[in-house]
Amino acid sequence: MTEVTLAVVLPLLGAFVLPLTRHTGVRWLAAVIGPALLAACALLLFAAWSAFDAPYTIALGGFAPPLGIAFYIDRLALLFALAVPLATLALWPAEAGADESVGRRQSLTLLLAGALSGLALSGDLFNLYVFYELAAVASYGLIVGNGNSPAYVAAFRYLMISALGSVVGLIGIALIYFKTGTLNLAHLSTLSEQLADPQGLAAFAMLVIGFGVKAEIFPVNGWVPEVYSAAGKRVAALLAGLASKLAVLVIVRVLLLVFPYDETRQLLLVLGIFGVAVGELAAWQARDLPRMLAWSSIGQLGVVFVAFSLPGTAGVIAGVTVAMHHLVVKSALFLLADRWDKAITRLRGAASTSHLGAALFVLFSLSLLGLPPLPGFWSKFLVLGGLAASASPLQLLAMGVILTGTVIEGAYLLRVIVMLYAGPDTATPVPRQRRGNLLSASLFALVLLAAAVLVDPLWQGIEALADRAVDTTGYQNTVLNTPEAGR
Amino acid sequence: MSAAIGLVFFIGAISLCVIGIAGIVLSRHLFRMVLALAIAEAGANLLLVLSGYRWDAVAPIVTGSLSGQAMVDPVPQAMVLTAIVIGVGVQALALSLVIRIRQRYGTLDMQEARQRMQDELDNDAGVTPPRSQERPAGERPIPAPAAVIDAGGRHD
Amino acid sequence: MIGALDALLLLALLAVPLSGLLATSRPGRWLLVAGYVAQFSLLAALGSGTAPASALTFDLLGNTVGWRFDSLGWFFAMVTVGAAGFAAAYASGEWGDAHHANGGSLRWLYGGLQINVLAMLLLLSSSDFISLFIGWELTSWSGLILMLLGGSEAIRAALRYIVYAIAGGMAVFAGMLVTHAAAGSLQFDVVQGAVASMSSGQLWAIALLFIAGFSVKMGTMPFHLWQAPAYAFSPGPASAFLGSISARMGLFAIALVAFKLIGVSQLDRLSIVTDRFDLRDLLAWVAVFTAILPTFVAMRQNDARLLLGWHGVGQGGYMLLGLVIADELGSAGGLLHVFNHATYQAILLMAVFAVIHRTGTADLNRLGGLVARMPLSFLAMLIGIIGLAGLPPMNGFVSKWMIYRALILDGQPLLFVATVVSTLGTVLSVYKLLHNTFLGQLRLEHESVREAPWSMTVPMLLLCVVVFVTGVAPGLVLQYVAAAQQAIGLEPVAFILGGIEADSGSLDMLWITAILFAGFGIGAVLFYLMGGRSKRVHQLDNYAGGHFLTADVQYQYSDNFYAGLMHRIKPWYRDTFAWAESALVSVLGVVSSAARGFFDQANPASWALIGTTVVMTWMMWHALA
Amino acid sequence: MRDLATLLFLGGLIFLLAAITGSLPFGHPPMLVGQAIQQVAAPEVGATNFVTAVVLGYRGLDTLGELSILFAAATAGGLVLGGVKSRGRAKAAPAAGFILRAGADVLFPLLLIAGLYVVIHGHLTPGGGFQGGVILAAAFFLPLLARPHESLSHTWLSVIEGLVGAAFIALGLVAMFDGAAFLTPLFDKGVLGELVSSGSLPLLYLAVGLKVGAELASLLMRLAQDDGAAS
Repeated sequence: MTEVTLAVVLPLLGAFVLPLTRHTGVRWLAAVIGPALLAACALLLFAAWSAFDAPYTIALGGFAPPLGIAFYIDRLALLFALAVPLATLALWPAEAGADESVGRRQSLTLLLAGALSGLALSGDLFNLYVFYELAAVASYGLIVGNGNSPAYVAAFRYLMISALGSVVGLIGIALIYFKTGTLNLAHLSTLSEQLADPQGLAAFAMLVIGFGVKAEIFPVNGWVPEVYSAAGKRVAALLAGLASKLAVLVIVRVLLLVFPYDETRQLLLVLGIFGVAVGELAAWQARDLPRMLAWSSIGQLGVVFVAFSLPGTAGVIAGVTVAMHHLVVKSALFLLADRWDKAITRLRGAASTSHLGAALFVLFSLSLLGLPPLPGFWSKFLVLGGLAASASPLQLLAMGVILTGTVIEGAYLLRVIVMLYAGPDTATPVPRQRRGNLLSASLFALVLLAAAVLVDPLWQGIEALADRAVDTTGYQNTVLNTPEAGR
Repeated sequence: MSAAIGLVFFIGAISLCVIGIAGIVLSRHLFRMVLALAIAEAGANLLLVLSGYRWDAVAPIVTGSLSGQAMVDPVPQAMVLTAIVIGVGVQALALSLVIRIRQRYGTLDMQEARQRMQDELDNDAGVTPPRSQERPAGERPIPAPAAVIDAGGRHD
Repeated sequence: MIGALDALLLLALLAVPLSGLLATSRPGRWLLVAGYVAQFSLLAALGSGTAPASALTFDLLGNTVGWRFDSLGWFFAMVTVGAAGFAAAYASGEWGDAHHANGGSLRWLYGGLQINVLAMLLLLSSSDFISLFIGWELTSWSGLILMLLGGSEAIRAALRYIVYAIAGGMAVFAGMLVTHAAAGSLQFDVVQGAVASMSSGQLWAIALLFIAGFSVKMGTMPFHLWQAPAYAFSPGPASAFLGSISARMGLFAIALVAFKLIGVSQLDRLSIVTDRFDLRDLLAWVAVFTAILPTFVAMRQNDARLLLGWHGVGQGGYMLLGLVIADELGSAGGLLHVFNHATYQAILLMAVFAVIHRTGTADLNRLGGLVARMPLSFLAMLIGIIGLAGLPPMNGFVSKWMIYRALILDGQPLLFVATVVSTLGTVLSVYKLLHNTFLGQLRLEHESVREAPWSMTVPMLLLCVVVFVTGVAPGLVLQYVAAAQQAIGLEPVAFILGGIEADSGSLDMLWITAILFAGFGIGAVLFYLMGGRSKRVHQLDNYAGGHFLTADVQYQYSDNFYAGLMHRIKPWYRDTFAWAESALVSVLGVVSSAARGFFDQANPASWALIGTTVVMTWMMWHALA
Repeated sequence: MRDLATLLFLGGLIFLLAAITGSLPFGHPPMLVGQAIQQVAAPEVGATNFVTAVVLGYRGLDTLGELSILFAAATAGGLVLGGVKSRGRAKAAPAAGFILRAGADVLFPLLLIAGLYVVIHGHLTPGGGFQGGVILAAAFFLPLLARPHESLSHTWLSVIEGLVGAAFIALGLVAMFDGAAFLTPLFDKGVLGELVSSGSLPLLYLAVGLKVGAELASLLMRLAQDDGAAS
C-alpha cells in the first residue's frame, strides 16, 4: 500500500545521486539513472492504478493523519501522478555529452517530477506548498538551462511573480491555520463551516493566487509568454503541459474539499473566462510559434478552470478531460516548436522538410480546435455541455467566450498550418525536426489517437473517478479513520 | 493589553508583507526587488508563526519532566523553519540570476533588462516588434501572401 | 453484419487511400471514377425511403451515435456522389495530366474529393446530433483541403472560409449543447418529441443558433462573403464539385433541424413583431436578399469563375426561399432546385474550366469568339445558362416556376417581385458570361485553340442531357423530392412525369417542350418557305454602327461589358458587408492588442498585486453579502 | 500614475489584511493538531524538543522537500553561474589582514564544534540541523573570507550534498522494507531527554545539518566567486 510514496521519493533520490555518478567514473549510469527511476515510478503507479479498488491513505512516518502528513490516494491523484513520470519521460532532456549542465538539468527534471508527484498525492496544505515551491525552484533552474540571455531575465521575472504568489499563498495558509489549527485537507474539510466567512474565503482567494501562478491563472500569468519563448522547448512543454495541470489539481482539491461554495466556483469561472479571452486574443497577435503556443496555453488553462468551476461531478469530469487533453496536445506542440521557434512567416514550406512534423502539428491543432472524432471535441463537449445545462448568465457568457475563442484559435492555428504547407522558401529553408522530438511527439499523438478510439471507456473511468473526487465525506472518513498505517 | 500586543504583532507582520510587496512591484532595481522579496517573506513567516502563539505558554520543549505547563503550538514553528529555508534558497537563486543578468545585459534595471530581453527574443524569432509606428497594431487574420513574405524577410 | 449503408461508407473510406495511390496515373483515375459509379450504385440500391441503419453505432458519453439515411439525406447524397463522379471523370483524362504537369497534386485532389464525399455521406446519413456535428465539421474541414489546392489567391480565400466555417461550426455546437440541455438527449426522435414542451426562449436559441450556423455554409447573407472566392479558385473539378453541392449541406441541415426536428408548427411560435412576421418570414427575406444582391455582384465580376461563384450564392437564396415557404409547392421547388442547380452549375464550371484549360484564362475581358473553336463547350454552357436563368425547357425553369408559384399562392407579392428582380440580374449576368467567352470576335492569341478533349466534354454533355431530360420530365426527380418532403414532415407535392398537378394550376413540361419545339419547327418551316436565304460570314467579318472592324480592333462589348448599365447602378455597390467584415477584424485587432498589452507590463508582479487585492475583495464581499 | 494606482491597491491590501487579522484569535490558537502532538509527541517520537518532533517526525516529508529545494537552488545556481570560472578573482579581492586571518583560524574549530553540537542536540534543545548547518557553513566560509585565493572543493561539496541527501532518503526508505510508511522513525526511542534517544531522529538531523551546511556553502561560494568575476 505504501509503495506509492516511492513515486515522490525515487525521483528525489535520483536527483541527489545523479551528481555523484559523475565522480564515480561510471558514465553510462548517469544517462540511465533518471529514465530508469521514472520508468520505475510509472510502473509502480500503474500497478497501484490497476490494483486500486477503494481510496486509501498513507500516513507518512506512521503518524496518524491529522498529526502527520498523509498522502491520499484515489483515482484522481493516481491519474495525475501517473501522468507525471510518463510525460517527464517523454520530455526527458536526453542530450548527449557529459557536460556538467546536462547532469544538472536532469537532476532538476527529476526534482520537478518528484515535486509534481507530491502535488498529486499529498493531502496536507503546507506539504503541498513545499512541493509547489520545489517545483517552482526546479523550473527556474530548468528555464535558464539553455543558457540564453533572455532566459535569465524571464526566469527572474517569473521568480519574482512566483515568489510574490508564494508570499500571498503562505499568508493564506497562515490564515487557515489561525482559524482551524490544522493543515490536513480532510481535517480542514470537516471544519469547512469555520472557513465559510470573509477570512476563510479571503484565504481561498490567496491560495488561488499563490498556487495559480504555476497554473497560469488570469492575473498572475504575465510570465508565460516570455518564459516559454526564452526557455528550451522541452522545458516549456513540461511547464505548460504537465506542471500547470498539477497546480490546477491543488487548487481543485482545496476547492472541492474545503471551499465547496458557489462563490468560490464563480471566482474560478470568472478568472477562467478572463484567461480564455486574454489568452486567445493575445495569441492572435503572436508572430512566432512559441509565444503563440504560450498564449494559447493560457487560454486553454482558462478553459480548464471554467471546467472545474462546474458544480458536482460534471466539473471534475470536464476538468480532468480538458486538463489531460491539454497536457498531451500542448506538450507535443511545444516539442514541435523546438525547431520551429521562429516567426510564423519563416516557417514557409516546413512541411517539405519534415512531413511527419507538419502532419503531427495539424493533428494536434485539429484536436485543440475540437474536430469531432478527436478527443478535443469531447473535452469541449463536456465543458460546454455542463455550462449549457446550468445556463446562468455567467455560464452562458463563459460558453460564448470559449466558442469565440475557438474561432480565433482556428484563425491563428490555420495561419501556421497554411504556412507549413506553402511552397518552400529555397533561400532560407526551415530546419528539420529533431528525431527525438518527433519520436516524443509521435508518442503523444498515439496517446491522442488511442483516446479518440477509446473515448467511451475513458469517459466511464473518469466518471467513476469524479464520483470519488467529489465525495467529501468519503475523503474525510478515509483519511481520519485510518489506523496508523504501517504500524 | 493582550489585544494591543496582538495588534502590534499583526501590524508588524502586515507591514512587512505589504512593504515587501510594494518593493517588488514598485522598484525597478533588480537587487532591491530581491531584498523586498526577503522582507515580504519575513512578514509572511511572522504571520505564520503568530498563528501558534499562546498567552502564558512556554517553548514546546520538555525540560526535566513532562510538566503541565502550557506550550505554544510547535507546528507553526516547524513550518516557519521550513519556510525560511525555502526563502533562503529562492533568494540565493534570485541573486545568482541578478549577477548573470548584470553580466549579460550590463544593467540592473528591470525595465531595461526586460526591453533587452524582448528585443533579443524578437530578433531571434525574426519578428518585428509590434510597437513600431508604421505597422498597425492589429494584424489581419487573413494576411495577404505578399505581406506575409514581406514581414518574414525583413530581418534577414 | 454489414448492411448496404456500411458497405457504402466502407467503400468511400477505402477509396480515400486508394485515391492517394492511384490518382497520378490515367487508368488509376478512371478506376477511381469507377469507384464513384460503384458508390452511386450502392447508394441507388439503398433506395429512397427509410433505409436500414448502419451497423456502426457507438455509445459515446451516454449518447448513442449512429448513421441512417432518410429520404431527404438520400436525395442529397445521390446528388453529392453524382457530382463527385462527374467531377472525377472530368479530371481523369487530359485535365489531370496537365494539372500534374503544372505541379498540381492529383493525390490531394482526388483524395480530398473522396474525403469530401465521405464526410458528406456521414453528414447526410446522421441520425443524431453528434453524428450530425461530426459530419458537419468533417465536411467543413475537408472542403478546406480542396480549396487550399488552388494557389495563393485560393489560400487567402480558404483561410477566410475556414474562419467562417469554424464560427458556423461553433454556432452549431452551441445549438447542439442548448438542445441537449433542453431536451436531455441528442437523439433526433427524442428531440423531436421534446420540442413541443420547450419554452419559446429555448426554441429561439436553438433555432437561431442552428440556422445561423448552417447558413454560414449556405452562404446566406450576411455570411456570404467567403463563398464565391473560396469555391472559384480551387482547381477545376474541385470547384465544380464544391460549387454544385458543397454549400447545399447547409440547406440540408436547415431542412433537417428546422423542419424535421423543430417542425413548421413550432417554428411559427417564434413570432418577431406579431403573428404576422415570424422567424420564417425573416428567413424568407434573408433568402430573397441572398438571391438578389449576390446576383448583381456576380454581374460585376470579370472572372468567369467568380461570376459563377456569386451565382451559386444567389441560387442558394432561391432554395432557402422555397424551403421556408414550407408549403408543398415551395419546398418541393427549393429541394428540386438543389438537384437542378447542382447539374447546371457543374456544367457551367466545367465549361469555364475547359476554356481555362485551353486558353489559360478566365478573364472575361480577355476572351471571346471561342464558339468557333470550342463548339461543344459552347453548347454545354448555353444549356447551362438556360438552366441557370430559369428558362424552359431546362430543369432550372421547373424549380423556379414552383417557387414563384408558391410565393403567389402564399400571398407574398413583395417577395415575388424581389425574386423577379433577381432573375433579371441572373439573365443579364449569364449572358455576359456566354457572350464574353464564346461570342463576338475571336482573339488572335486564341486562333489555334482546339476543342476541349473528350474526357472533359463528355461529362459536360452527359450533364446537359440530364439537365434537358429532367427539365422535360421533372417527375423523374420529383418523386424523390416528394419522398424527401415527407421525410421532413411536409406535405408532398403532387407530381406527374411532366411536372405538377394541382388545382391552382398545373405545369406539364412535356407539353411546354412540345410547343417550344413546335415553335422552332414552324419558324424553320417559315424560314425555308421564305427561301431559306443565308450567308456564311467569317467571324471577324462584322460591322458595328456600319463601321467595319478589323481583327486588331477591340470588339466593343467584350471589354467593360454593360458599361451603360453599370454606370447607372454603380452607386448601389457599396461593399457594405465587406466593410463590416473588415471593421469587425479591426475591432478584434484593437481588443487583442489590449490583451497583448496585458503581457507587456514592465513588472508582471503588479498584476499579481492588483489581482490579489481585487480577488480578495470580491471573495470577502461575497462572504459578507 | 502607475505608481499611484499601485499604491491604491497596496492600500487596499493593507486594509483587507488588517480587516482579516483584526478578527483572528491571537493568543488563543485552536491548536487542534498542536495540542494532540504535545500529548503524544514524547512517547511517539521520543524527542523533548517538540519542534524537532514535528520537523523530523510528523512533518518529515516537508523537511525532505525543503532539503530538495535547497539542492534544487544550488543546482540551479550552478546552472546559472556554472560556466564562469573565477578568473580575476585574486585581483578583485585583496588578501585579508593578519587579524582576520588569525581570527578565522581560531574561530574555525570553535564554529565547527558549536555547529556539530547544535546539530546533535537538535532533538533535545532548541536548535537542530538547520541552525547547526548554518553554523557549519559559516565555519567553512569564514576562512574563505580570510584567504580569498583558496576555495572549497566543489567536487567535495557536491559529493556531500548528494550523499547526505541520499542518506536522508535511505533512512526513510529502510522503514518501508518492514512494510511501514516512508520516514517512519527507526530504532528504539530510548529514554526521553538523553542524547542517544528518539530513534533515528539525530541521524536525520545530522544529515539535515550536513546538507544545509554544504548547500549554503556552495551557494555562497558561487555568489562570492562570481561576484568577483563579474565586477
